[in-house]
Amino acid sequence: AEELSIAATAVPHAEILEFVKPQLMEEGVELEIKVFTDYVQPNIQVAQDRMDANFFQHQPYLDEFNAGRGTSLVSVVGVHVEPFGAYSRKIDSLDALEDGAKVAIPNDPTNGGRALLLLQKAGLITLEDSSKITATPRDIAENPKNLDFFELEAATLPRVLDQVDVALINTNYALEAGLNPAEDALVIEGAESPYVNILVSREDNKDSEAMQKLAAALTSEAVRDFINEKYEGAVVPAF
Amino acid sequence: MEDLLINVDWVEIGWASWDTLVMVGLSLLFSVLIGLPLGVLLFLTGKRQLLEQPAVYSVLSFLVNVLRSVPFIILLIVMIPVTVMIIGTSLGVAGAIPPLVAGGAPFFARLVETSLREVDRGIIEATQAMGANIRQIIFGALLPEALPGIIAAVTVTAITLVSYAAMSGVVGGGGLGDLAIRFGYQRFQTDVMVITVALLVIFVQLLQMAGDRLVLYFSRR
Amino acid sequence: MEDLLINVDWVEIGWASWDTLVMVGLSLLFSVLIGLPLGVLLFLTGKRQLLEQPAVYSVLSFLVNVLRSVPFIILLIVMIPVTVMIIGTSLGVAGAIPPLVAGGAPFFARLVETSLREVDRGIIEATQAMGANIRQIIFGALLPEALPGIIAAVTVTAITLVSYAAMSGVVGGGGLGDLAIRFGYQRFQTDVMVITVALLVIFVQLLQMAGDRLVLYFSRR
Amino acid sequence: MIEFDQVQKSYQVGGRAIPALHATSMTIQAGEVFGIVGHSGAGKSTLVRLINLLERPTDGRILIDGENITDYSAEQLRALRRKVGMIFQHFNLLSSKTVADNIAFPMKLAGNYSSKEISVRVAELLARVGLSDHASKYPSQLSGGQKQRVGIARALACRPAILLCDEATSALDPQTTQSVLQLLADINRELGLTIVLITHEMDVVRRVCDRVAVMDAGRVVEMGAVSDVFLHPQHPTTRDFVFESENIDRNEMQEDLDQASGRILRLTFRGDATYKPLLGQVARDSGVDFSILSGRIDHIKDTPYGQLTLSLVGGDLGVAMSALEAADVHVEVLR
Amino acid sequence: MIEFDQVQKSYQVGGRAIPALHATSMTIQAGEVFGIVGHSGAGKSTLVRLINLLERPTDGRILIDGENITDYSAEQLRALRRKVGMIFQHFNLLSSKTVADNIAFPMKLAGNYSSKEISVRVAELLARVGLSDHASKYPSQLSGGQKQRVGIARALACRPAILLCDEATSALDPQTTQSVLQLLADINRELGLTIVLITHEMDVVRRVCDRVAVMDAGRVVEMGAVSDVFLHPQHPTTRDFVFESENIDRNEMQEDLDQASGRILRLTFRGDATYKPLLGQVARDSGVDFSILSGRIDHIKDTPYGQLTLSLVGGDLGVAMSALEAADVHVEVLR
Ligand SMILES: Nc1ncnc2c1ncn2[C@@H]1O[C@H](COP(=O)(O)OP(=O)(O)OP(=O)(O)O)[C@@H](O)[C@H]1O
Ligand SMILES: Nc1ncnc2c1ncn2[C@@H]1O[C@H](COP(=O)(O)OP(=O)(O)OP(=O)(O)O)[C@@H](O)[C@H]1O
Ligand code: MET
Ligand SMILES: [Mg+2]
Ligand SMILES: [Mg+2]
Repeated sequence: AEELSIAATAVPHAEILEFVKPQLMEEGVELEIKVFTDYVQPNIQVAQDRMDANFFQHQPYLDEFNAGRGTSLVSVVGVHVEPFGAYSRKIDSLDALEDGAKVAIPNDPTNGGRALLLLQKAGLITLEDSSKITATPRDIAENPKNLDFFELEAATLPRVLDQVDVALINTNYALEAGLNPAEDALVIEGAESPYVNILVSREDNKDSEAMQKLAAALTSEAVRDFINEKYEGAVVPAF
Repeated sequence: MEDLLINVDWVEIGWASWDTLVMVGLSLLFSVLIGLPLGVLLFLTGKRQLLEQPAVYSVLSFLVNVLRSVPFIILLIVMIPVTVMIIGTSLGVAGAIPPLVAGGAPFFARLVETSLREVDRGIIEATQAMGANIRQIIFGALLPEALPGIIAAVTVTAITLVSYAAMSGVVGGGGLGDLAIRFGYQRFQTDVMVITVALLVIFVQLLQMAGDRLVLYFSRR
Repeated sequence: MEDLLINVDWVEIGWASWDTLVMVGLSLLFSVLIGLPLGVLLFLTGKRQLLEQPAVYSVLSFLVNVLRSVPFIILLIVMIPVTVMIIGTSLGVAGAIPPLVAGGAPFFARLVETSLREVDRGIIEATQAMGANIRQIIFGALLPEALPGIIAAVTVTAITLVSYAAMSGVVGGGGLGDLAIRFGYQRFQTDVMVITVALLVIFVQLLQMAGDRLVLYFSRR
Repeated sequence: MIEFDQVQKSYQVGGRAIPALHATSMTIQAGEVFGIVGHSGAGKSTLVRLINLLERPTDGRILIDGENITDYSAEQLRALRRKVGMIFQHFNLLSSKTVADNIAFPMKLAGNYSSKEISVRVAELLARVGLSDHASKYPSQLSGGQKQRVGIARALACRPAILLCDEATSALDPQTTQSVLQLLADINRELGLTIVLITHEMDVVRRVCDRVAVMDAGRVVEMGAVSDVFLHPQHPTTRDFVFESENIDRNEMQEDLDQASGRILRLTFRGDATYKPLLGQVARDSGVDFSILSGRIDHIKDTPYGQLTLSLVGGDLGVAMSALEAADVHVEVLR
Repeated sequence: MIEFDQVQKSYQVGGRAIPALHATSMTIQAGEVFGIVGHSGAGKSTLVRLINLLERPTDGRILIDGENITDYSAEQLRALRRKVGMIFQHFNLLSSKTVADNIAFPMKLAGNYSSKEISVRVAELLARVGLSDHASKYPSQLSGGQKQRVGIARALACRPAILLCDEATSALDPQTTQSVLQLLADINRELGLTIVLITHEMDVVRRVCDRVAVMDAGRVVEMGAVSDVFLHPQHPTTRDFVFESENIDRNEMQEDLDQASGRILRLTFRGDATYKPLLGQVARDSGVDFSILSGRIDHIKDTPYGQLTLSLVGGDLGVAMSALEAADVHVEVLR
């Protein structure tokens, strides 16, 4: 069988890949899944031809990466969205935020910007560059409520929810921490989100037979059911 | 030049330097304040030592080992409730200090234990023979005699704390290490990485040189 | 019980334990192999020592400090090209070892330097007076006399490597610490966190006990 | 008063208990200077270190002024130790403290001296041991004898009631030894200090000790007033020590004896007899010719004594011997 | 042959250079036993440690067998040191090695002994210093004198050509000292070993040294054959040493002299004169009555000597004095 090595984050990407692995085996493609905790290495591994593809990021991040690192990785297929939401244990609506309220957002480049964009969309702040996906609190132009921002690692956010007025949390972390996105989120991204997670490869192997088989497998009905069943809304199929 | 350092925001670097200084300084202070007595206790209750107490030693040693076994990131998280209890928040630079101490103190304690073991038994004996009580043996003989070793241990601990502090971003801390990771690495701003790492190197180098000088100054043997 | 440990996959835990063992074992081995000579050199070229060489000392000390100042995560990344050069891959358990050594060796070297400073000058002098060359002074007198301190340093380094190894997930390494972070921390699986941390504690405790026993065995003073 | 009641001490060596002091009972009187001599490894340091419990006896009781110190609580033991000074065989100075601070150390520990008192006392002791110029040096900058003198000054700092000296003058030249011994003797006389003094220099025993114990292989084999033990040694080890101290090399003496002609006598004078013009008179009266083969005329503490080995030729030996004995001279016929 | 050519040594103390040895020139002959005496802190250890360059001279040259060792390369220096044994004042044993391994250590360093040779030699040396039973102990388990003997055995292990002894017998009892000195004397005789020996025990000088240097405050103030220096000391420090070694406490002697009546003479006999039945004869012939106030009859190395302080009363003093001088006795009139 032909081997295909894929770099992935543990959840949900590696789990989805594990799910399609047996089927691909039957089709003559052997998946070798390598789990990373980091968002840079998977791209580098693929760009340097040490691995065939990765599955952990969304298009805006890939664009940013290609620009920043001078690589030319390409998207093969979009698979799912991990919607992003705002949560609180103190208030019921973002309008109830008081002056100087504490707001916790992720500190990694993709999620931090994404959180700020969501807050902008909710009308709480205005960014200098209203589409910059890697914005940080320093890029805020207007902050009428004088929100006090704390940047933390994404997985820590649910754990400090008690200490802040509002926290912007990836749905997967919210779910793991026992929050219910459907009920608890003050605001949440919809399925129209631009942050679709994509299978990424190099230009040269994008169209290879094995890659195409993988792309097809990832967007199959079986995977849709799997995602819906397993992640109950924390991960939303985008095909 | 301007071009080369396009991403570098010097004000931010200034703040980050200050944050590192605060985090390392305060956590070092508390690590020493807690680790020194802990190390002395470990030494004294150890096998063949003055207050040999296998039970107490085992318990202390186990506690130290637990804190040292937990990966620092996990320690950062697990400590959150404790941190909130102690200083009212687990966020930011302040929130990073208790976990840094929880990581630094047991580490320092082990190093102290090791350097106390090097103190000449004859000197301890002579002090005992003068009718010194334990407190006097500790402050009059053990600590002064082990001082160069303890200063070296402070240096090593300080530098270890610098590298721990880099992970403080997990709870919203900050500092140079965090900047290096988040901007230099995650945002591909090589210039930021180079500057922050250079500052860290300078900081560590200064720590080491100060430590070395003090060790030399207090070496009387 | 079954319910309590619902997320725990024992096979995976078994593999992670094995990975931790391999990473810590191999990186400790190389850290000692590189750090010991480095520490000896630092000691010998230091002020008021046998081969006093301010220039050499400064360079070595600076190198050690650079490696010790760089946050371990950055080290993991920066080392990638080197790692690929040395072992052909920067991935997985194997890829984690060179950065672990890069972090462990200078750390160990500092501890070795500190414990060599505790060796009685009279003994070094006596060895010199016998016409020993540097090699003989090192192997015949310095290292045997400092052995308990060096063993304690190996123990401290081993435990530090355990905690460094937890970060190896960045390059797709693994091990218990990584499991604790990925599942325990990022996926909120408290049961996995507890089990992995408990295993880490046991591992560290065993290391410490073995170290303590050896230190005691080799303490002749 | 220090009493040993069947005190035993063994050390663990490779898992086995090796006795360093066999069951020993003896008494050291308050206010006396008690010497301990014995070959290297005989157990002298062990015995002395038991007195302040630096070593705990494996068996038996040690009583000081009637109290069993082996039963003491930690606090009682510290109180005891505060009045027992100790000079160590290996000095055991604190390398991190200057000479002056080393001497001040026990006073600071005692806690009941003002810093004024301490500095006065330290200056006095420094002068006494001749180290005033070295007050601010560290031990590593001192010569061997200087280190030992710091140890001596330190042991005396708190005016102890009992002083344990483990070869306190072994690194000192004769004059410094002399002045240290004078110092000890003075304190002993003035303040009734009890001194237990290990030494291998018989001159030291002769000069300052009231009584002496001779140790051999972990046992006290002879004990008594110094003059008795010196002039009439019973145990072979004691004889060795006394002969050595008379500078008599056994082999050489034998040679000399072999070469010498006539009768060989060993005369022991004590007290006033020592300075009487006896030998000349006897030679005149009995017509005996004598040569002195070896000997010395000296003091034991304050008493003069003499011990001479003579060869006697010609004349009337009987007259000579009875004249000597009449004058209170102890006569031994060696050949 | 070891030559000091204007050798100086200062130590840095608190930034200032304090001289420990002032410019010194002297020669130690190959094959001799050279003693160094002097008060504590006089600079004896400093001087000896210059010979194998454990201390580097601040100024001047040191020549061994005509070669200036201060110019030696590291390799040459090591070669030199391999043939110079050293016994340290503070023993400096390796705490991590057993007694046997400590003694074997210099042989292992030398590298040209088989392990068979080493174990034979170690066993022989252990027996020689009486430590066969302690071969596998560690230094911390030894008594002071036992440690010193290990140091002695270690220094002899490689059969050095020069042996530097810094108070090699200071922790030893007289018999052990005696046997160690015998050992040194034997090796000196048999193998022509040059020995430089610091001691504060004048008996040691008397027994084994050919020549002796007396040091005072960083200078060699007197040097010469032992019998000359001993019997006719010139410098006050030397007198101190010699008197002390005769066990003459100056004050006590003064008292005795004050009490004694008549003339006071100090007689010095050397060689055969020592054993002649002189005193009795003189007493008979001159009618003078004499008492011996102090003194000793002994050997300096192999030569017998005697030194007596007498008080003479009555009779014909002139006759007595000329009789003594005729018999080759050196007479000093003290009063
Ligand atoms: N490392 C040093 N630093 C400063 N001064 C020193 C050092 N070593 C020795 N001295 C001083 O030099 C002088 C001579 O010391 P040295 O050790 O040669 O004396 P010594 O004759 O061997 O005395 P002792 O009989 O007491 O051993 C002493 O006054 C001593 O204090
Ligand atoms: N810690 C120890 N462990 C084992 N054996 C010991 C220990 N200390 C002393 N010994 C042994 O006990 C015996 C008596 O030792 P001690 O030190 O009392 O002798 P000492 O009479 O003081 O001799 P020296 O005159 O040589 O100092 C020696 O044979 C010694 O080897
Ligand atoms: N899985 C992430 C998300 O959708 C993508 C991170 S892009 C590096 O939020
Ligand atoms: Mg002893
Ligand atoms: Mg000396």
